[in-house]
Amino acid sequence: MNPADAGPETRANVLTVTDLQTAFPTRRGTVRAVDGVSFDVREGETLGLVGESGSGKSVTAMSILRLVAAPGRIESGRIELAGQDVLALEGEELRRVRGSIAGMVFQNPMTALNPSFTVGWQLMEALRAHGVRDPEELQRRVEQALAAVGMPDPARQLDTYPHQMSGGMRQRVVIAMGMINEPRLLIADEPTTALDVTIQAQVLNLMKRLTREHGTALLLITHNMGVIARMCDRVAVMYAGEIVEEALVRTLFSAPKHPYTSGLLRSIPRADHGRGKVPTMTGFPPDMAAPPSGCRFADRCPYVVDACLSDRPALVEVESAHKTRCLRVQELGGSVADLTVRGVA
Amino acid sequence: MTPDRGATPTPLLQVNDLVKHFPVRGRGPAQMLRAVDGVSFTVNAGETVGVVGESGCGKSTVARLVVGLTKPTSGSVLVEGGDIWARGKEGAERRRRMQMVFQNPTGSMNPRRTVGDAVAEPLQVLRAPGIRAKVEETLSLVGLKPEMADRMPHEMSGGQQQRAAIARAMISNPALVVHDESVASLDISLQAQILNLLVDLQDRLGTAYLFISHDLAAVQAISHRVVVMYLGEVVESATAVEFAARPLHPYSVALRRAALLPDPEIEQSRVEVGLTGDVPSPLNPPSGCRFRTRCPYAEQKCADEKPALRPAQDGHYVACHFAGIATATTALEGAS
Amino acid sequence: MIRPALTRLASLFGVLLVVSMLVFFLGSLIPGDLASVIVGHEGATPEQFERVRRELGLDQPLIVQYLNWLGNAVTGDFGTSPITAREVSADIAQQFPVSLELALLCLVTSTVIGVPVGIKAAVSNKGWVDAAMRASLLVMFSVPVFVVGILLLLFASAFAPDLFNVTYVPWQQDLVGNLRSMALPVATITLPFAAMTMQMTRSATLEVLSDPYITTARAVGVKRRRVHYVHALRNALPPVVTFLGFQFGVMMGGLLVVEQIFSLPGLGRGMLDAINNRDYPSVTAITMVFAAVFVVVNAAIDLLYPVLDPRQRSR
Amino acid sequence: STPGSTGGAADKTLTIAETNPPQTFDPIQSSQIATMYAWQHLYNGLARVDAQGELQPDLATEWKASDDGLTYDFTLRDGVTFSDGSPLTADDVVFSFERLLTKGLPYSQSRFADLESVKAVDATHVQFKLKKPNAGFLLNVGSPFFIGSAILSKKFASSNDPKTTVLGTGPFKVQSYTPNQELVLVRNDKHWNKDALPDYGTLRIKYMPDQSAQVAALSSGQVDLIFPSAENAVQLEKNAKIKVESVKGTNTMRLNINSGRKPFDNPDVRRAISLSLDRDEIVQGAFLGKAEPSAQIPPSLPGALPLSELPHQTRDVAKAKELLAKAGYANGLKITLDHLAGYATYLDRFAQLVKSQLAEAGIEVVIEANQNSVWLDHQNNAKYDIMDNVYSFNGDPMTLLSPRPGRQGPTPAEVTAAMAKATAGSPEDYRSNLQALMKLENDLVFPDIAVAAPMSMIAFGERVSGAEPDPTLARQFLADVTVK
Amino acid sequence: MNETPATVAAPASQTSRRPKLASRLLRHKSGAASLAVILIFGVVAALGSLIQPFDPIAGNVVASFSPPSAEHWLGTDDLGRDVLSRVMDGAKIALIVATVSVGVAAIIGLIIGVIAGYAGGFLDLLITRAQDVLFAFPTLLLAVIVSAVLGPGLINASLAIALVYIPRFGRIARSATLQVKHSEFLDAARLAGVPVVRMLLRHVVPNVMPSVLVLAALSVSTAQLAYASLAFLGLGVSPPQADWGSMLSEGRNFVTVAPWMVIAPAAALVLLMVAFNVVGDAVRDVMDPRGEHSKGAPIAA
Ligand SMILES: Nc1ncnc2c1ncn2[C@@H]1O[C@H](COP(=O)(O)OP(=O)(O)OP(=O)(O)O)[C@@H](O)[C@H]1O
Ligand SMILES: Nc1ncnc2c1ncn2[C@@H]1O[C@H](COP(=O)(O)OP(=O)(O)OP(=O)(O)O)[C@@H](O)[C@H]1O
Ligand SMILES: [Mg+2]
Ligand SMILES: [Mg+2]
Repeated sequence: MNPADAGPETRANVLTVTDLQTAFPTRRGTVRAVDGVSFDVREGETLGLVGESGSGKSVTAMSILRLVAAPGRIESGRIELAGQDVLALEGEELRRVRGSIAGMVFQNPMTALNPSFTVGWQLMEALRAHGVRDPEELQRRVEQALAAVGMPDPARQLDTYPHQMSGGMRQRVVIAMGMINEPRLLIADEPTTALDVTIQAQVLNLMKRLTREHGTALLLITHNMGVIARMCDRVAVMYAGEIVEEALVRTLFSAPKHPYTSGLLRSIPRADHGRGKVPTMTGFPPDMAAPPSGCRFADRCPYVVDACLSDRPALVEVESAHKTRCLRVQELGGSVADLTVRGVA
Repeated sequence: MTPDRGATPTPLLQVNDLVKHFPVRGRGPAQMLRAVDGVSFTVNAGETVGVVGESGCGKSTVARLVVGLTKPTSGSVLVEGGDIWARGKEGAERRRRMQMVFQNPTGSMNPRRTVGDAVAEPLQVLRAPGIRAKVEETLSLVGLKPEMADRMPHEMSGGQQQRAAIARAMISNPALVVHDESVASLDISLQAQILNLLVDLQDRLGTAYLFISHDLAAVQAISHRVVVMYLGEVVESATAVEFAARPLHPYSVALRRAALLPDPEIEQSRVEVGLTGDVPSPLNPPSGCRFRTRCPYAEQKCADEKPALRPAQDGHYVACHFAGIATATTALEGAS
Repeated sequence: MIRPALTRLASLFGVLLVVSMLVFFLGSLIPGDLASVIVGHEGATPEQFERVRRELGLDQPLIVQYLNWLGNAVTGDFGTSPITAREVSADIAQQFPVSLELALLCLVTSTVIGVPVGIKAAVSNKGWVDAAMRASLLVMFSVPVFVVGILLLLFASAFAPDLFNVTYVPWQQDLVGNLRSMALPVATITLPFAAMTMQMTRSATLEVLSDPYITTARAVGVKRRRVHYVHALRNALPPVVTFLGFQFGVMMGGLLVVEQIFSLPGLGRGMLDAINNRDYPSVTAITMVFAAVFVVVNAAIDLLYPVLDPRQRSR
Repeated sequence: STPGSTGGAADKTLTIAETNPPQTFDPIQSSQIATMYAWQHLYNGLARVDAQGELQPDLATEWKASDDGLTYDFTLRDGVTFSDGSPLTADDVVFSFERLLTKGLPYSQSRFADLESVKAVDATHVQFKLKKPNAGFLLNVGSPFFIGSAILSKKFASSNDPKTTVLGTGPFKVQSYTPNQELVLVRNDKHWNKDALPDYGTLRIKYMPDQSAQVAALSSGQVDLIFPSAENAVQLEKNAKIKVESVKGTNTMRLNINSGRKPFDNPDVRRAISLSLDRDEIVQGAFLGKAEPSAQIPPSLPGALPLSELPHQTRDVAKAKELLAKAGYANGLKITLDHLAGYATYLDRFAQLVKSQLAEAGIEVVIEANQNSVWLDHQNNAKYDIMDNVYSFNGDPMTLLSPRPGRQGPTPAEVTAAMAKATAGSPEDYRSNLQALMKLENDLVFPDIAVAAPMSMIAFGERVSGAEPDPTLARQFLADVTVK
Repeated sequence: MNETPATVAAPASQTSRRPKLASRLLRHKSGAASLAVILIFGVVAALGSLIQPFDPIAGNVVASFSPPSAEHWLGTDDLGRDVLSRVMDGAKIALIVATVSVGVAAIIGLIIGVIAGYAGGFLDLLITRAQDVLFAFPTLLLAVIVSAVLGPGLINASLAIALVYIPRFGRIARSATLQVKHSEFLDAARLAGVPVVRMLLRHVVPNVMPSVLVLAALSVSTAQLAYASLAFLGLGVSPPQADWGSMLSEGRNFVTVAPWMVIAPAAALVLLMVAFNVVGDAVRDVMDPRGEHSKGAPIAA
């Protein structure tokens, strides 16, 4: 039976992240880029991760495969990937997890590929890392993977170097590399940013097929709300190193409970906005080296009260499958979506 | 072609039949990669022209040609009627009036110099006074804290780098800024902020933009006119309003159709649409209409005869033998 | 395709030609006189001097001497040494293989040691083993070769007299004997050269290690070693290879001290003798050999560049 | 040595190390002593001067000078053959000397400057004619280094280049030569004197430019015998397995003075320099004690005079200062020492000692270290103040006393006269005439200041016995060495 | 409803400007320590005879080869001179050789290498070939010729070494330049209208410096040895003043009799050379944009 057919509740968790903290020591002090993040992704499910630029989405993604570069460190928390405690894995065990249990697609296709090797070699390398040796099989699977991401003339591309490709083509190669070992979890960090919409559609379809047919779990990081809308089952919203809201995708779009989420959704450009008239939030996220002690969104929040400045809200489940991190969530009622936001007429 | 010639006698930027071929050496004999193959358009002062198109269709190459980072194989780029490759000071002066925000923010910052230095660079060259203050002001404009000036590029997230790059391009009040996917890596709230900012600056300073993006929504949120490219050629050119209402080229329609809406209700029930077929290689583009290999409406004529870019309506140009055969409405019907 | 190769070839010969002119005209600036060397350190009348100079052709204008030399050189005739009366080319034919073998062996051993240690030093920010390895290589590097060489000789003669051979044995004659005669010289210079290679590799590797594609490789589960030795090294190679190339050049020309200490009849010693005796035909010819080696190695590196860095291929 | 009639076992090899390889095998084409070491194994002369300065028969069994001292008749030894078996004839001798007179280097020719002609009287008799009498003529014929006096085969040398190929009458013949590397000699079993043949079959000479490497080679047993420097001798003396033998040597270390330059044209300045030198300290410092103070004719040679009898050979700084003041240099003097760099470590130390010793007399010395070719150039063109130099003994002691015209100032008339007297005088008076010349030169401090005579040393391992170094540093003794 | 962020007030600044290279270097532990070592040698060289216990060139042959003692801390040499004083005296030569030869070569090499790499075309060809000629010349011969032309002496010998070393720096600088030549940040600077000279100084040179620095640090050592061999040929300082290389080549003849004659100068040489190399590495590290924690892999933004 196809795992995707099972109800969401009965599906097993592929990834469980509990209270993850990742920090970077810097001259200015320790930057807690990820500060107590918990979420899970189930088989065949797509979890979207959205949020402010710099809110820690990429670092979260990197932490899952323990790819955070020194001096960055995972300070605490627990990452369980297909039943394995990732933070307890050592050397070879960890390596085997990478790519085969969880694949990764990086944000920046221009630099994510090695300029000295052909695309074909690099894709084969990903297979070789997990024991595929037969040259014919390598060739076949790489061509398959490239074809799957809509690469024109896959056989020819094998001998192409990354610099000879356009950004979109490179991005597809990167995606192919993340998926080539048929991982149970695919972490995609803005996989379609460099693609035009027609290719984006192909890539998204491909990923969707993966989750449906192979039960691959997908952690999708993107800024594109359209992509979220199309792809995700659930969405987690990050702000300043924390998850501030987590809900089923429809709920999130129709009834966001956190003021940040609501502000974010309203910033989506729409035809009726007119040139240069997109509503936006004021202000900027806090300095992560010295985050405020209270709610981190407090200084930008239209609903801020004194308590917000001193008490740090917890992520609470306000409705079934809907968590939010706001002190005033009960008080503000069901949704903040229609409320007037400070500064926006 | 110069759609707006009547409005302004000399447009700010005039691109005439621009061609850029790259020789590529692979196995076998050397081949020519036709990255840009006869592109013409104009940008008026204070105007935003959006460029959309397939990835790899030559948008970035056009951008580099426009700002004078790459020399064209043939064709010309004129600023206020003067060639940017004119000899001596003249050409240099013309090139200086244009700035660019690169597609890849990480690569466009010197890893060994602070962000502030990078942003200040265009001013330092002009030896303008009060550079530091201006840098901090510009950084705040794009939503970066002034202290960020002292950071190294690698200490910032992709979005932060992108904003710094925008600040650098804007700081010397250029006449034209080419944005190559300049908001792609920003979250939407920032994107909106930046887009608003760009419009605001344009209103105040009269800066013109060549805005390259995959994001149709963003393009429409900022552009006056839109140019659609496919495989090194312009296939459609229209005002933004017109383009939003009635894209005429089948490829433009496909683009519109593939654009995702921020609405799970619609999107999750959307049948899988999008173009089929492979993107042809610019090394060996198809005969006739280059889009025909993926066009659902292609006929024999499309293979035999190359459609010229011709006016369909006032200010709306399209290169298709059967312009208007596909419409956005049919596309949307298909989507729902 | 053919044109660049031809211009390349032409410029190589250009370099050789300029070198030959320089050595001829600058060489004459060195104080000291071949005639004096031949005459020796006891009385000679001016007439006798003149005779010697005339016999050597030293009385002709330099330009004539040069053109004569050039005319002969293009036919492969580099003349005979006025000191030994031996054919210069025969001497070089004897010396060249010695220097070449020494340089090749050293290049191989120092690379085999230097590159891995350099990578190791670049990838691990802790670990006293690496620190100790680096430190000891640096220390070895700073002790002059003639001290290390002599200490090795003394130790070997006291404790392992069978492990080395004090005189050179050509490998065609006796491979084992040859290796025994090369063991100590190679050991002496391997470490200092390895130290240089290590430093260059470390620096080049550090430059690429922070590139995102390294993360990509790790993310798909490529083994750590393979990431370092294949993915990173490959990108760090261009500067390292350039460096090794000129290292090789330096070795061909600069192993004089080692050749002296270990009595290896190589080019370095030939050059020293030739300079000391103002044996101009030999000086010129050996210089041309160095220059040719250099030029060839250089061309090889240039050809290697596009192989190493695909980005340099299509431009 | 006790070789049988056919010599000892032919399969035995003696391996020695030399520092410098020979430049050429042609015995009239080099002035380099290291080159002559190679000749010594391969050639013979008509006669040979022994360690006592006495002339001994070699290829000639007897000789006779005419009364006017202008004609010398030599009788060749019977049964002498070259190493290829061809017999030695008077023609070969004539050929050899005529070749010297036409093709020899000035260095070799000048030894026979007075030789007018050579002719073969018959197959075994040769007659030399001189332009004027020369009491040193026979001694030059007997040069142990064969400077111009080696006998070549006419037939061979006319059709081969003796610079690179050899045919001689010596105890060895060349088997192979690899330049800069190794000279392999084998016993010449056709040699006329079986007693002079070694008891081993092969002599392998390795050219090892580094002295320390020679020590290592010797201690590891890869080389049987070396000629150690003083510092190596000091080190090797501590090694129980190595024997170091030394004898007083005939080489002399000197300072040449360019009397053609001011202020060295003034004998008082020259005297002051000589008086400032502390020869004992130099022996200790430069030679680590392995030398002795010496005048031009070293104490090891007959005819040497005790230094106490010679003027200006004993240090007297006060007197030196006085002489300087007299010459007008009361406030001191600054001179340059043209130092021959890279020749020997003792010479390097010597230069530094000269500097510090002269400083005490108020003479500031700047050491200019020069390579051989530059140093020679300065010397040949008299472009120096003072220079260090080493002289070797070549049979005729006159060479140790001769001024070198063109390389220094004019020769004082009294010196010229004393030289003429010695040359023209009878061979019997030669020695005492030379002594007078030496006294005169020491008084004038001209043409040079002799300082010390280093010892001749050898060091050998356990395989070697019966090795005794030659005072002249000649290598012929190697044929007498026994190898285990 | 138009709300641009133009009015954001800057929050109180809590970061100073990026600290200068020097101060970052001083915070680099091993870098600072090595800098101190070099400094000490510098002081010893500068004070010269003021702090040398004995006259480095005058000795007493009677007292030769005395082992280290309370009087002669590092013993005496073959001519009875105080080894410690001689080692101290040699520091000056070592430092001059290091700074003059490597300094001149690195600066000239950097300049011509960067120009060649950046300019490309004919200029590149010309510079590269000229360097090739220099490079193709045997080191020894070149140095001998230069010293012969300039005359012997410390500075001239150092300049001769500098000439020999120029091409290596030139090559390294050129190849590093080629690597950054096509980067987008140069494009960005070009767009900003940065004049060529400034572009080279601000953008290219800083990215070329790391390799040049490492090579420079290494060359400091080889320059010492090169100088020793020139000194051996009589082209260096006039004896009996001695550089460490010459002391070593003298001392090695006595290594079994008076090992201190080798150990003392060797230790000084090693100490100084290692210090130079560690400082070179440290400068490289602190110049690394990835900051103090330079080593290791990337951050993905
Ligand atoms: N090596 C580092 N040193 C210091 N700070 C770092 C480092 N890496 C990341 N950070 C900080 O951590 C925070 C999170 O960065 P991250 O890359 O995860 O953001 P993001 O959510 O992916 O943003 P974007 O959408 O722009 O990609 C940022 O504030 C960034 O400045
Ligand atoms: N320097 C170059 N050498 C060879 N080919 C090149 C070069 N630069 C670009 N190309 C090729 O030219 C074509 C157009 O590239 P360009 O980067 O302009 O595309 P793009 O429209 O910007 O794509 P994307 O949206 O993916 O960034 C591509 O096929 C690309 O591979
Ligand atoms: Mg990110
Ligand atoms: Mg692009």
